[in-house]
Amino acid sequence: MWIDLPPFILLFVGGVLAAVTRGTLRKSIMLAVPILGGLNLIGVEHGARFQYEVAGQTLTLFRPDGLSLLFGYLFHLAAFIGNLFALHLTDEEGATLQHSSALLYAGSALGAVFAGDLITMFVFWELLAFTSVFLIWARGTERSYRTGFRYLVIHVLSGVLLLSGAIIRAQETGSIEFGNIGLDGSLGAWLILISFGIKAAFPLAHNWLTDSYPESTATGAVFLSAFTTKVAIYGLARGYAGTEMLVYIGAVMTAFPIFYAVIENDLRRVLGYSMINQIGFMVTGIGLGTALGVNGAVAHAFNDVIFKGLLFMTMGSVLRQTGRINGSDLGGLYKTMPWTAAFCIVGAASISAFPLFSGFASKSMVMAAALEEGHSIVWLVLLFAAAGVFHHAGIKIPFFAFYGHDSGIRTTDPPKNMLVAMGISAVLCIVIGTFPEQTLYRILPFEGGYHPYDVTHVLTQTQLLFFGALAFVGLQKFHIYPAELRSINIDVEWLYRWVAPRIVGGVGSLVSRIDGAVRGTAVSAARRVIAVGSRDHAGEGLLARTWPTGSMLLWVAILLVGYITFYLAR
Amino acid sequence: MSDHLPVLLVVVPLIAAPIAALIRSVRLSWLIACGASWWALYAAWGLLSRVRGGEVISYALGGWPAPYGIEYRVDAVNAWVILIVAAIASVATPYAYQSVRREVESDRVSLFYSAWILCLTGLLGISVTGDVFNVFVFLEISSLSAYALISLGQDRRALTSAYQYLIMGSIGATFIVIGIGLMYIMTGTLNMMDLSERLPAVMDTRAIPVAFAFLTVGFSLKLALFPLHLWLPNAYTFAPSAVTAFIAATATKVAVYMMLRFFFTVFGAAFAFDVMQVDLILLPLALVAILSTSLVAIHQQNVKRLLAYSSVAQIGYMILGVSLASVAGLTAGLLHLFNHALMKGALFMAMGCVMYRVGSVRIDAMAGLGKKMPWTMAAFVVGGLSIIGVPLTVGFISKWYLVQAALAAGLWWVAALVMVGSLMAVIYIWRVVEVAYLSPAPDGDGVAEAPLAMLIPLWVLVAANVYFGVNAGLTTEVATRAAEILMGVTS
Amino acid sequence: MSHDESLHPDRMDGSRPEGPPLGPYAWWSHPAAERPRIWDDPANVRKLLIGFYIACAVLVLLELVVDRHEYHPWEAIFGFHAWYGFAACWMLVVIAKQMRRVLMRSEDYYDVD
Amino acid sequence: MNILGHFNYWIVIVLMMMGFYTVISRGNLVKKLIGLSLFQTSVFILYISAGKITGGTAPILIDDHGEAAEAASHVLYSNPLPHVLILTAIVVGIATTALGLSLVVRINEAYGTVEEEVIHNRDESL
Repeated sequence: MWIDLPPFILLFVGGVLAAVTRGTLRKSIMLAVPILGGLNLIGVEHGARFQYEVAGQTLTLFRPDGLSLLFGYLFHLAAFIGNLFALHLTDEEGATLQHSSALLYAGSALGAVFAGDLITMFVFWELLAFTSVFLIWARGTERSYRTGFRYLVIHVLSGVLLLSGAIIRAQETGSIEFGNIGLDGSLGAWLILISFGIKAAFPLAHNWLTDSYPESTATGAVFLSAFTTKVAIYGLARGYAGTEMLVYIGAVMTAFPIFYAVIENDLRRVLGYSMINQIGFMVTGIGLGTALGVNGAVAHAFNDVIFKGLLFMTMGSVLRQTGRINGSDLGGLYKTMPWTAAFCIVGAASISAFPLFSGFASKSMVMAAALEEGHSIVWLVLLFAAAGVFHHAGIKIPFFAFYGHDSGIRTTDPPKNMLVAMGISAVLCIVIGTFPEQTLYRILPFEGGYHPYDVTHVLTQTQLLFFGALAFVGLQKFHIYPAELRSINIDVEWLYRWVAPRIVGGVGSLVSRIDGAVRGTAVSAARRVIAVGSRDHAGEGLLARTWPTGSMLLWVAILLVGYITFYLAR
Repeated sequence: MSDHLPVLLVVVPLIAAPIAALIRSVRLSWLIACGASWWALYAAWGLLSRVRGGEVISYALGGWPAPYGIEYRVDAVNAWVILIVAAIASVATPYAYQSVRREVESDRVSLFYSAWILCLTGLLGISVTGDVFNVFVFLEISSLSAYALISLGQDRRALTSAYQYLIMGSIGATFIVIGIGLMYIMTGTLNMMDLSERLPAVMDTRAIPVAFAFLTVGFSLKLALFPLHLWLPNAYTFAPSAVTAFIAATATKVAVYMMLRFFFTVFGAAFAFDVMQVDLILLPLALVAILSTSLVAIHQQNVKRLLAYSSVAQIGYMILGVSLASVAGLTAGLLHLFNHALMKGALFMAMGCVMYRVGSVRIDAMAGLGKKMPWTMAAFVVGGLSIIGVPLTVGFISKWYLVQAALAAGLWWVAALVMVGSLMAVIYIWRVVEVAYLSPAPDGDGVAEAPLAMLIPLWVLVAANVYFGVNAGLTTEVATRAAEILMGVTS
Repeated sequence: MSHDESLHPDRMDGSRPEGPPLGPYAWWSHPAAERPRIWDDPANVRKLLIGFYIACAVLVLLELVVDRHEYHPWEAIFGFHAWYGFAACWMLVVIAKQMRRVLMRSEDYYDVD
Repeated sequence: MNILGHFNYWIVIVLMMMGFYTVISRGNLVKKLIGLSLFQTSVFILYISAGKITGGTAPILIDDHGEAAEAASHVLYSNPLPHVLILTAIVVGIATTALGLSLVVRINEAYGTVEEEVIHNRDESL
């Protein structure tokens, strides 16, 4: 460590500089900032510092320890790869906006994981939403604009819940420090958990993810997939490790999205659903709360950023090169995008947890932890989900985009910087997958070794995956596999995008009708009362004339009488 | 001289006002106004630094000792309010120069500054005096000059709103005089401290609750507490921009101070809250104010009007803090008094800049202003974040203390409603931001950034919004001390 | 749901869209045409699949020779992971396909009021 | 303590209500101001009547050449303070009325009418 400084500062400075520079200078800044920031974190001393007293509470800007440092390294790495992938953007694609907000977004994520208290966390929590929404809006379509707005509303809501929870906890415990919270039945703990849950795409709160990521720019989705949900995972790991409810929530999260993923047409939305599935593994690991479980969860978060980023990069490349992303429009791209296809397969193998690929080294930790704790049903669900994820992310994505039926689209591999970014990720997937003990396991927060490569693990996992693939082949042969259709599938968002507007519309018109009726009655009643009191002016339409000023003074009179009555009655 | 600060605080602007009217030179009368407001700021700071430690300054006007003569009495509570008024005035007066040149006919400008200084005098006078009838006199000085200032707006509706404000304001002031008269009849004194000693003996009569009722309604009218706020939106909308910024940031705050002074010092918290249980009325009205006027604000097309309704909602926050009748609640209310002055001042000043360049403050006129007037709209965004209560702005500090106070009182649903109010603020601020930053600008209208003379005062307030949002030490310390004095708690 | 027939989703067997037959070297003389790629030839696909089936069989049979730990009683069942993986995926697809009946809407579902 | 014993308060209340009602009910802006003046005047009477002390003389110091101090202590004066206060309030009232009337003049110039209803219909103000 050269300079002891909260890491977000460098990224924020970089974000501002990216906004005012251009050309080579900006590109150098974008690549140099994550590298310098990441190197600066190496060998950093643990312990809270940069503490400030505000309004009787201590704000802690920088608290490096095992858990936060892992995410610190990860976010620098993700920012570097993402920036490299987005380096080619031109002004027509909103380069300045995207470059700048990506760095600010990464900085917010770093600020959140190194925050030592809930209020600082909240500030960065909201900044995460406000900096990242531009990566959606930069797409420039009407649809992306509205999606971005929904995204913003949901994340601001999550922030408000976090703040409310923090305030209530400050009230209860007198401190806003962010340590292990746990569900002790207090309202504050619940609010904070719900807030984290929204950001972590818990079931029923997951729809913002599958709604917004597919509408972001080709490069933006890479950043989006890296930071927001992982900050939530960090928060859960810090605050709610060992909360049993999370085991079951996680299990549900691994299972239900894969059904949606099978029938989804937009391939980036498929990745969104598979992302929820992967987060499910992490949430389960955190819920188990053992050293192995939490280690597995954060290790999986680390790997997920890389391989999910890689998959989003390959799909982003497809989108950029062909302008399409629906499975029904694509196919046969391996002929003209061979490198992208190869990287996609590496990413698919990693997410499917093939031995020698990164997912294997971390997903098996969570599953082993579930077994150790005796959660048989959960283990079976996870196993089901592990097979399912291979089915939709491991096979469906590469197959429908790059193989399958030839769509007739002829294009080329994307620009060099995009290929290099994908290449780095692919190499990382393989290196971490092959040598987990020399790489990833060294930075895990808790002690306790784990050896993924024994014969049993390798054999059973390979069996699971191969027979999952066999099912795919069989389903294709017998034409059972659902065709890719130009369609969407309704999800929870249906409630707020379809039902709610109609209910609000209905209630609104009902309210306005009732309101109109009540008001009409009240006005005519008042008219009659006043007309009686001023018989000599009745012909002049007294009320209509004086209503505006008169109504104010009537209020004065009413209140005066009300107060006097009230006070004299004391 | 520092011994005479309490009276000089008022006398200097009082003398400056006719001079400004007589000079008939735009620049000179403006300079006099600047001088008067800066003097007030200097004096306010002098007073505050003396009373911060807990000292109470008592100044006998004309050498007649209290309770026979008029007493000016300064403690942390009114030193705080005086500082708010003077600080806003000393930022708003420099700002007014360009804005007024554009919006007010030039032969009226020196009279405008005369009324401006008088309004300042009145507000300072209300805050500094320890004599209840003197409060009324200064109240009328500030109100009458405010009516005149509002009527100088460009739109002819400025005249009708000023007229309406005049009727409502005079009724409110007369109610206050009736309340004061009844108290005087019962006790024979007008000095606040004297009254607070003599009132308990006559508390059981019927006259005192009636006086209390008249005062409550009068103050509610003056501070625009729902549902007596109806005069405010029009007055703020059609007044010249500088006047809106000045009055919105100060007049209602001073009215809140009046209410606090009467409730807590004159009647005493025990009488007002335990016997009269005024909190039973104030709390629901404050909550309705927050929610209903925020809802109205969401639907406004004119941004000044939108901000005016938002002001009514913000007054609701202050009264909410007061109605909790605890040191924590009062601290929150007093903090918001200061903080709201900063944020509303900044927002209305930003709108004044828009008015200066665009000539309209309707939402549809804001299209593309984020690019054309970047500094102005950035200021609006920061002010808006403050209204919402985003951390690192003063708005957050107020909300934090308010929610804490509500939770401490066990009213968690009140805390939740405060949050709902914040969410509604997000919506109405967003409507403006959305149009300014996301709608394309109409072509070729050549709108440029506002002149520096307006931007600098605006950004001074914006900077204050952030500075006091990060470093809330001074504000919370003084507000807590003031709340302790009002509640009669000695620390 | 009208769209270009050449993009019909049901044709997922790797066959080329309809068009005039092209010789193996047409891509050389005829720039608009192109060199046939490896999976354009159904024979190659068949070889891949056969290799895949053999691999599956080997994986199950390996259980007979490899000493496998059992962390969970069900793992004692012969080829547990194999059939579980197969059944899971088959079920997944069948159920998901039925879900379409309830969930599927046209692409502009949310865009129209 | 009979009802007539408080007749001054009854006058105050009646005057006050008349003024208040005029402000509420009259649409003519000038008449509204007249109502407002009436309303304020009632308050003046409230104050002044409170200053009267039964049997009291005008509050002018009686000087009996040398025995002043002793004599003065036996003379019952009415309370002069309300008069002083009300002198101020009258000034305030005049200022209010004058400002209000000048506003009405300008409203008349701008709208061509002083009827509230007409103005209200013209641009939804008032």
